[in-house]
Amino acid sequence: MIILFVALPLVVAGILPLVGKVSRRVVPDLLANAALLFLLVYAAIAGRHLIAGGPVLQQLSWFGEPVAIRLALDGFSLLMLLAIALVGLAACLFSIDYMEHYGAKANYYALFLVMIAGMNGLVLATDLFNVYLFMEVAAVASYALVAFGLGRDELEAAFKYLMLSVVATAFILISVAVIFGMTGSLDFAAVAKALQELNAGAAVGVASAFFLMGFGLKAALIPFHAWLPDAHPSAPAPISAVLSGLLIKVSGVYAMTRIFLNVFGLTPALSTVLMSLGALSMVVAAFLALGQKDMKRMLAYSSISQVGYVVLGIGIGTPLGIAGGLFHLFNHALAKGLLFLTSGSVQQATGTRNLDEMGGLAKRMPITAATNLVGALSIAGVPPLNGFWSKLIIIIALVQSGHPVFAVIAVLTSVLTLWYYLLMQRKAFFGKLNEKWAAVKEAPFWMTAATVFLALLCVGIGILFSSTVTTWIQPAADVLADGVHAVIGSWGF
Amino acid sequence: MIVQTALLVGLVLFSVLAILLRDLLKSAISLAAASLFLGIIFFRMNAPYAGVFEISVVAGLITVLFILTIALTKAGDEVRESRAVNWVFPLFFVAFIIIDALVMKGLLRKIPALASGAETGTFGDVLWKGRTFDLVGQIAVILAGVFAVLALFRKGDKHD
Amino acid sequence: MTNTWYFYLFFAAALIFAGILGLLLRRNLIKLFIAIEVIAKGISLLLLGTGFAKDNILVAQTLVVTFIVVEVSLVATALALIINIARQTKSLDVRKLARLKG
Amino acid sequence: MTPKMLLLPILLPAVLAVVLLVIPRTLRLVRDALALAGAAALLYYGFVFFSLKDLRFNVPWLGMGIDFDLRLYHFSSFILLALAGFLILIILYSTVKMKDAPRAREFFAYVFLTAAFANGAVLANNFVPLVFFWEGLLVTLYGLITIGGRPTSGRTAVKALLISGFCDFSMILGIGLLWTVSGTLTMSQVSVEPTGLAAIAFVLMMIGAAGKAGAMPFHTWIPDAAVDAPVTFMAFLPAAFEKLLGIYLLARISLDFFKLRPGSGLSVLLMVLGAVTIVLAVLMALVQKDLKRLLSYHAVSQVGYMILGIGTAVPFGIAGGLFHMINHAMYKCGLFLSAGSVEHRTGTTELKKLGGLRKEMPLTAFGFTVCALAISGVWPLNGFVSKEMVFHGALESGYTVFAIAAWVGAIFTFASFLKAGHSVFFGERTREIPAVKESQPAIVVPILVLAALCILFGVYNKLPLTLFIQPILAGHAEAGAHLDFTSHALDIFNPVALISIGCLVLAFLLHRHGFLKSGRKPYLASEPVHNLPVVHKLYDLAEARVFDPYEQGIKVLHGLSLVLYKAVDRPIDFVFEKVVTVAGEKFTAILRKAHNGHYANYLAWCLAGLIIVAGAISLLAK
Amino acid sequence: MNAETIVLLTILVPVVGSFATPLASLLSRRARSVWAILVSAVTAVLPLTLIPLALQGGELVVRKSLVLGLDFVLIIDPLSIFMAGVSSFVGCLIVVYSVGYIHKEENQNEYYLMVLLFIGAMMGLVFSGNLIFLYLFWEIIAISCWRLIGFYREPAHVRKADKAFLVTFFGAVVMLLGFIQIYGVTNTFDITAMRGTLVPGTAVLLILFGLFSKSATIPLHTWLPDAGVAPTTVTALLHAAVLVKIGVYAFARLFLYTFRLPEGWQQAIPIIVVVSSLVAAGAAAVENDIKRILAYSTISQIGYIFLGFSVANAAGISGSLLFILMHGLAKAGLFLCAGIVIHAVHTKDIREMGGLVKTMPVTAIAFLVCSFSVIGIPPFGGFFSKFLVIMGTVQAGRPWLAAAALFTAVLTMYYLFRVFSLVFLGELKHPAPEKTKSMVFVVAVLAVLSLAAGLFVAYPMKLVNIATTEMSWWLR
Repeated sequence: MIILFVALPLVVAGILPLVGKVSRRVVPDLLANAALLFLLVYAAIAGRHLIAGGPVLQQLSWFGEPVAIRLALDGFSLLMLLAIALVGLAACLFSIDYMEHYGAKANYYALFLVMIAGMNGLVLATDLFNVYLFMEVAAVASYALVAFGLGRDELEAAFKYLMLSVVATAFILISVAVIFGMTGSLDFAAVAKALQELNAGAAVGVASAFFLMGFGLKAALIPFHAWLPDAHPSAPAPISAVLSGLLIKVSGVYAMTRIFLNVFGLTPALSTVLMSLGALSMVVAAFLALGQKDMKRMLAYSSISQVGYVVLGIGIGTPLGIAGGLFHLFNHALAKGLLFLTSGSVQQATGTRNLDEMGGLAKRMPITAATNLVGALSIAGVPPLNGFWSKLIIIIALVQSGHPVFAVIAVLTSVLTLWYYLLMQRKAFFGKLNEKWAAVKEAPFWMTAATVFLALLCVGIGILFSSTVTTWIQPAADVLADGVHAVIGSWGF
Repeated sequence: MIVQTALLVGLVLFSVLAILLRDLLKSAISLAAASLFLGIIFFRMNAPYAGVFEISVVAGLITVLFILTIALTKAGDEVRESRAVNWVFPLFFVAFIIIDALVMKGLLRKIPALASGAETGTFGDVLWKGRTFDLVGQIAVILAGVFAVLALFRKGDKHD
Repeated sequence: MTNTWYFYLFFAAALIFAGILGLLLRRNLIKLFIAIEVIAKGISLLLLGTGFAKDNILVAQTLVVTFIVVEVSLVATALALIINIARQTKSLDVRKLARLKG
Repeated sequence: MTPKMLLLPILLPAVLAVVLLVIPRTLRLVRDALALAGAAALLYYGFVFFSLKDLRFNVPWLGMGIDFDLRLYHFSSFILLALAGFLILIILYSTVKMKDAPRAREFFAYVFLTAAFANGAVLANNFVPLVFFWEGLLVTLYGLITIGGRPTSGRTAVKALLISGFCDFSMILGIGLLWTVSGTLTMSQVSVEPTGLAAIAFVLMMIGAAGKAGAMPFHTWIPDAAVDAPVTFMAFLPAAFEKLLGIYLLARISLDFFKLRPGSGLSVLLMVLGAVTIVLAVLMALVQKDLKRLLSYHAVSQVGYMILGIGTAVPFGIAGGLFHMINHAMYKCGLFLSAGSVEHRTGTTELKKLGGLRKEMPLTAFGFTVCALAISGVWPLNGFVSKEMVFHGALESGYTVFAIAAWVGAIFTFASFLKAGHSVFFGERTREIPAVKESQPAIVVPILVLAALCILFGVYNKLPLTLFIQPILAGHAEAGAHLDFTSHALDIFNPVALISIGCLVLAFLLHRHGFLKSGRKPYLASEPVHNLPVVHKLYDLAEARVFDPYEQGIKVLHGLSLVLYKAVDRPIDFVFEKVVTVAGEKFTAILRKAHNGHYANYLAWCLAGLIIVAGAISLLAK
Repeated sequence: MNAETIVLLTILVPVVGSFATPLASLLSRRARSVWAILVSAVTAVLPLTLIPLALQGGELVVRKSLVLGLDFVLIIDPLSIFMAGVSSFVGCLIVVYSVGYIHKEENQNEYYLMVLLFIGAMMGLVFSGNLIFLYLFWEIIAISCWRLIGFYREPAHVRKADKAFLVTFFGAVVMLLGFIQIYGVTNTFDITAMRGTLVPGTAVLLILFGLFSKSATIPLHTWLPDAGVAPTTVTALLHAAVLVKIGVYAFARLFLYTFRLPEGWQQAIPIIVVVSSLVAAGAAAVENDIKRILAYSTISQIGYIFLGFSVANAAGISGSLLFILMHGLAKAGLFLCAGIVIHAVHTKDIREMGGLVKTMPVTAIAFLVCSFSVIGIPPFGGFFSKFLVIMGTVQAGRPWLAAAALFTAVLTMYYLFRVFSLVFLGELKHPAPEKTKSMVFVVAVLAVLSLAAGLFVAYPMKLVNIATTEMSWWLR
C-alpha cells in the first residue's frame, strides 16, 4: 500500500485546519507528528521487505475496478522516502516548540504535510508529467512556508523563489512536451525503450539541457542557485531544514537522477556537464559561504556546495560514484537539517542570526552547541561521522574513474568547508561567552530532542557506515547503475 | 488552416500587448482576450474539455483574480517603468520570431518520432482510468493553494 | 504528423520567449506575473499542439487540464504574495525587493 | 681478578658520588672521611690493575656491533693509576679548601662522578661506551664550574659546555666515519690508513681529543673558568684529568686507530696546532695580572708541547709528548694547588697585591718554586726531560721551525714564572695583605707530594719511562730501533740541551730587564714585552675576546638563527596567516558583490546557464 | 586474555572512558579526576602486557571485513606495541599532571574527555592496519587537538586552534588523496597486503603532505608554535609526547614497513628534514616565549626522527624509535617544568623570569636533566638515540647531512641553555614557590626516567631492535 505515502499526509493535512479550530496547539502537533512517525516506521520496516522481493509496482483499484495509479517503489525511492520521513519527523518535532510564537500552527502543519505529500508523490511517480505535478505541489506549499513569517524579507525571498521556480517548471514542461511528442508516451520505462529505438541524439540533448536547467534550479546548482540563499534563511528554521535537507534533493537531484540515468541514460557528454556543474557549485558556493555574516545564509550556501558534491558523485556514472553520491545525499540531508534546527534554537534563544553578535553560546546552550558541532564536522567530512564516508567514496570513485582534477577539487573544497564551519563554531559557540547572552537558556525540550535525534543518527551512521551502505545505499545505487548500463550501451555517444 | 493561423497570430498579438501596455487594467483585459483566442484554438483542435477549461478558468477566474489584485494594490506609489521597454521588447521579439521560424523549418523538422497508435475511449476514462494519479496530484495542488492563501492572509499575530 | 507540430511549436516558442522577455524587462510585480501567464499559455498551447499533431489529443487534454488547475493555485499564491508585499513595502517595484544581498 | 672487577673503577666512584650528594650537610667529617677512603680505594685498585697488565670485560649492549667492552692494557692502566693519584690529592686538598663552600656536597659528588666517567672513558674498548663516558664529563664540567658561585660562573659554564660539546659532536662524526671505513666499533681491532674519508675522520677525532685537552682554538673557556670556577676544579680538571684523557685519546688515534706517518700532512697539521698553541698561549700568559689566569694560559700552552710531541709521529717525539703529559699534570696541579693555598690564606691571587710570602708560607713557596722550575724545564726536573725529548722529536721529524717555536715557548714560560714567583713569594711584602700563617697541612701536603714527584720523575726518570711510556710504544717502533729513551735523558752536554739552557738564561735576563725597567716592581716585569708597538694592540684585542672563537661563534650562531627565523619561518607563517586568508576573503567579496538581490539579474544567470549547458551538451555530443 | 582482546581493550577503554567522564563528573570533581587517571593508567598498562609477545617478534593481524575494501584491520607487531606503550605511558603521566594544573579552570569535563579521546585515537591509529582507519583515527586526534588548543576560549586562542585544525586537516586530506591513488594502483587499503610494493612518486608527495603537517615539519609547521596558547599539559601532550610522533610513526609504518620509496625520494626526504630541524632550531634560538621555544625545539628534534627513518638502515631506524621514547620523556618533562614556571610566574616571556633555581630547585634540576637528554648528552637517554641516528646517517653515505644534524645539535645546546640560564640562573625577579606537589612529582619522575632510560638503555633497546628487524625485513 505505498499510496499511503501520499494519501496519508494529504488526508491529515486536509482535516488539520478543521481540527485547528478545536484546539489550537496540542492536537495539530500530535496529529502531524503521528503521521510522520507512521511514515517513518512504514518506510523503514515495511519498505525494506517490500524491496526484498524486487521493485514493487503497485496497481491500485478504486472500489473494485483497477485504476491507473502505477507507483514504483525501488531502492532509490525507498532511500528518498526514508530521508524525507526522518528529516520531516525531526523538523515536525522541532516545530512543536519553535512555531509557538508564529501562530496558525494548524495551517503551518497542513502546508508542511502537503509539502511532504508532494515530495513523496514525486519520489513514487513513474510518469514524467507526474514528476512535474508533484514537484509543483511541493513547490507551492514551500512558497507559502517560506513566506510564513509574513515579514519583509520572507515575502521578498518567497516572491523571488516563486518567480524563478515558475520559469524552471516552464522549461521542464517544454522538455516533457518534446519528449511526449517524440515518443508518444510519458511513462519512464516506455519512454526509455522508445528513445533507445529512436536514437535522436540532438533532440534528446536539447531536452536534457532544458531538464538540466529546470532541475538544476530546483537543486540550486551554481548558475541557477540565486533564490536559495534568500529563501532558506528567511523560512522558519524547521522549514529551512526541510527545504535544504529534502526539497532541493527530492525535486532537484532525485528527479534529475531518475530521468538522466533511468530514462535518457547517462551519456559521456551529460556526465561531464553534470560533473563540471557539480564541481563549479562546490567551489563557488564554498567561497561564498566563507564570507557570510548571517548563520543561516552560510548554511544555505553550504547546502549549494554539498549538493554540488552529490551531483559530482552521481555525474561520474560508475556504480561506486552513484553510491557515493546517494550516500552523501542522505548524510547531507540529516546533517544540514540538524544544522538548520540548531540555528533555529540559537535564533530563538538570542533573537539574532548575525554570527558577529553571538559568542561562546556553548556555555549556556551545551546540547545545541554539541549537536551543531556534530552536524558541522559531518558535513565537513571529518571522520568518524557519516559525511566523511560518503565524501571518501565519491573521491575514490573520482580517482578510479580517472578524474584526478575533480578529486583534487573535491578534497580542497572539503578543507574550505571545514574552514567556514570552524568560523561558525568560533563565532557562535566556541569562543568566550558574550555578556549579552549571559541570561540565555538552553532551547526547550522538543527542539533539543529533535537535534539530538538527528545528531545521534549522524554519529550512528558514521560508526555503522558499512551496514547502512549495504542495506540502504547499495540497492538504490544498483537500481541506477543497471539503468546506466542498460541505456548507455545502446546510445554510445 | 488559415483561420487557425489567424487565431494563433491573434493570440500572440494580444499576449505581447498584455505585456507591453502601460496600464495594468488594460493589460489584464488583453490577457483575458488572449486566453479567449486560445480557447477557440483548442475547440478547433477538437479538444473541447481543454477549451472549456481554458476559457472558463483562465479567461474567467484568473483575470478576476488579477483585477482584484490590481484593485487592492492601488494604494502603492506609481512604478516608473523604464521607457526603453517599448522599443527593446518588440525589437528582440521580432528578431526571435525570425530565428524561431528558421529553426522550426530547418533543424527541428528532422526530430524522429514514433508513430503512435489511435486513441480509444472518451476523455473521461482517459483522465479517470489512464491518469488517475494526476487527480491525486490536482487535489494536492488545490489543497496547497488554499492553505497557502490562508497562511498568507491569516490575521492576528504576524511574526516579523 | 508532418509539420503541424512545428507549426504549433513555433507559436508556443514565440509566446514563451515573449513571456521571458517580459520578465526580464518589466518592473511592476503584476506585469511580471502577467508575463508568467503568457508563458503558461505558450506551454498549454505547446502541450495541446503536440497532442494534436501526434493525434493522442485526449491525453494532451488531461495534461492541459491538470496544468491549468496547477496554474490556478499558483496564481492564487502568487497574487496573495504580491498583495502582502504591496501592503508591506507600499510599492510594486521589483527593484525595491533587493534587501537580501551578499 | 675476574673481568667483572673492571666495572669497579666506574661503579665505585659513581655510587660514592650519590652517597656524598645525599649525606646531610652537618655530617661534614663523615663526608670527608668517606671521600678520602673512596679515593684511597681507587688508588689501591689503580696499583692492582697496573700490575695486572691485561683484562677484558665484554657484554652485549645495544646490538649492531655496539657492546659494553672494557679492556685494560698497559696504556689504560697507566692513565687509570695517574687519575687515581690526582683524585686522592684533590680530595685531600678539597676537604679543607671547600670546607665552607656553599655547594660542597655537590662538588664532591661531581668530582667522583668525573672520576667514574674518566675511568670509564679510559677503560672503554668500544667507541660507543667511549663516547658515552667521554661526553658524560660535560655534565660534571658544567656542574663544577657553576659551583664557583660568581655572577659570571653560569656564562662560563655554558661556554665550556658549548665548546666541549662542539668538539665531542665532531668526534662523534669522526667515529661515525671511522665506523663506516673500518666496519667495526671495537677500538682494539681498528687500524686504518688515514687517506680520503679516513683522513677526515682523523681530523674530526683529533678535534675531539684536542678540545678535551684544551688545545688552541678550543681553549678559551679555561682562562675564564680560572677566575669563575673554584681553584680545586682548575687543579682537578683543566690541569690534570682533561689533559690525561685528551692526550690519551690523541695518542691512541695517532698510534692505534690510524697509522700516522711521520712527515705526512696530518702529522704536520698536528705539529702546527701544537706549535701555535705553545707560542700564542704563552704570550698571553706572560701579560696576565692574575696568578690563576697566568697558570691557566700555561696549562693551554703546555698542551702544545704534548700535541707537538705526538704530532712528530717519531717514537721519540711521541714518548716525549706522553711523558710531558704526566709531568705537566703533576706540576700544573701543584702550581694550581699552591695558588689555591695562597688564595686560601690571603683571599686574592692578584699579583699586584701579593708579595714576599715566602717567610709566612715557606712550604707553599717551596712547592711553588719546584713546580715552576719543573714547568720551565730547568735541568734536573721532569719538565726538562720531557721537553728535551719533544725538542729531539721535533728536530728528528725534520721540521726545525716547530722546535724553534718550542724553544720560544720555553723562554717565555720561564720569564712569566719568574715574574709570578718573584711577585708572589720573593718580592717585598705589600701592606694590603695582613699577616698570614702557612695553610693547613691538608693543603700543603698535596703540593709537597707533587713537588717531590716532579723531582723524582726528573732525577730518576728511568722509572716512569720504562714503566709507563716504553710499553705503549712497544708495538710501534720499527723492529730494529732500540727503544731506550733513558740513555741520555739528563745529559746536558748535547746541542739541544745547551740551546734550552740558553733560552732559560735569556728568559732570566728578560725578566731582570723588565724588573729594573719598571722600578723594581716584579708584577710589571713583563711590561717591556707587553708594550711592544704591534704586540700591544694584539694584546688589547685578545683581552677584549676578539680572537675568542666562542664569542665569534655565538655571534654567528645568533645571526644564523635570526636569518633562519626571519627569512624562512616567518614568511611561511605569513603565507598561512595572511596570504591564504586575504585571498579567500578577496575572492568571496567579489562573488558576494555579484549577488545584488535583483530578480532580473538572477533570471539572466539562469537563462545564460541554460544556453551554456545546451551548447556544451550538443558540442560534447558530436 | 589473548593479544587481540588486549588490543581492542587498549583502543576501546580510553574512547569509551572519555565519553563517560562527564558522567563521572556528575558524582564529584574528585571522581572525575580519579576516573581520568584510572582510564589513562589502564591504557598505559595494557600495552605493557603485550611486550612479551612483542619480544618474540612476528606479527598478529586481526581482520574484520566491512564494505568496499574498507575492512577493519589490526596489526599487533613490535613497532605498534612500542609506540602504544610509549605514548600511553607519557599520556598517563600528563593526565596525572593535569589534575593539578587545571583544577581551577572551567569546562574541565571537555578537557578530560578530549585528552582521553586523544589517547584512545592514538592507540587506534598505532594498531590500525588499514589506510582509511589510520586516516580516521588521525582525524579524531585532529578534532580533540582542536578542542584542547582552544581550551581557554580566548578569541586569539580559538583562532590559533582553528589554524592548527585547518593545517592538519589540509595535510591529512591531501594524504588521503595519496592513499586513494595507491588504492587505484593496488586496489586494497590493507597495509599487510601491500608490503614491498613500489609507490608512485606523486602518491609519496601527497602522503608526505599529511605526515609533515601532523609532525610539523617545515612547510606545514607554523601551527605547532602557535598552539602554545593551549594549557601546558596539552602542549606537553601535543608537542612533546604524542601528537607529533604520529606523523613519524606513520612514516615508519608506511614507507618502511609497507611501501618502497622511489629512489628520488630516498635522497630528498633526509635533506628536507635536516633543513627543517635546522630552521626550527634557528627559530627556537631567537624566540622569547618559553612555550614557543620548546615547540620549535620539538620541530627540530622531530627532524632527527624523520632523518633516522628516512636513511632506512638498522642504526637509523633503531635510533629513531629510541628517539621517540627518549624525546617523549624529556620534552614532556621540559614542557611540564615550563608549566610549573608559568603557573608560578604568570608570564611566558623568559626575559622576565630569572633566578628561579633558588625557589624551585627540583623543577630547575628536572629542566636541566631533560635538556641534557634532549641535547643528547650521556648519561641521559637522548644521547643514544641521537648517536644512533647520526651513525645511521653517516653509514647511509650522507656525512654532510650528519654534519648538519650535529650542527643543529650544537644549536639545540645553545638555545636550551639560553633558556635555562635566563629562567633559572641570574638574579631572582619574582620569587615564586614550587606549586602543587603532584606536578613537581611528575616532573621529577620524568627527569629520573630520562636518566634511567640512559643508564638502562639495553632493555628498551631489545624491543627496538626486534621492531627494526621486524619492520624492515624486505629493506635489505
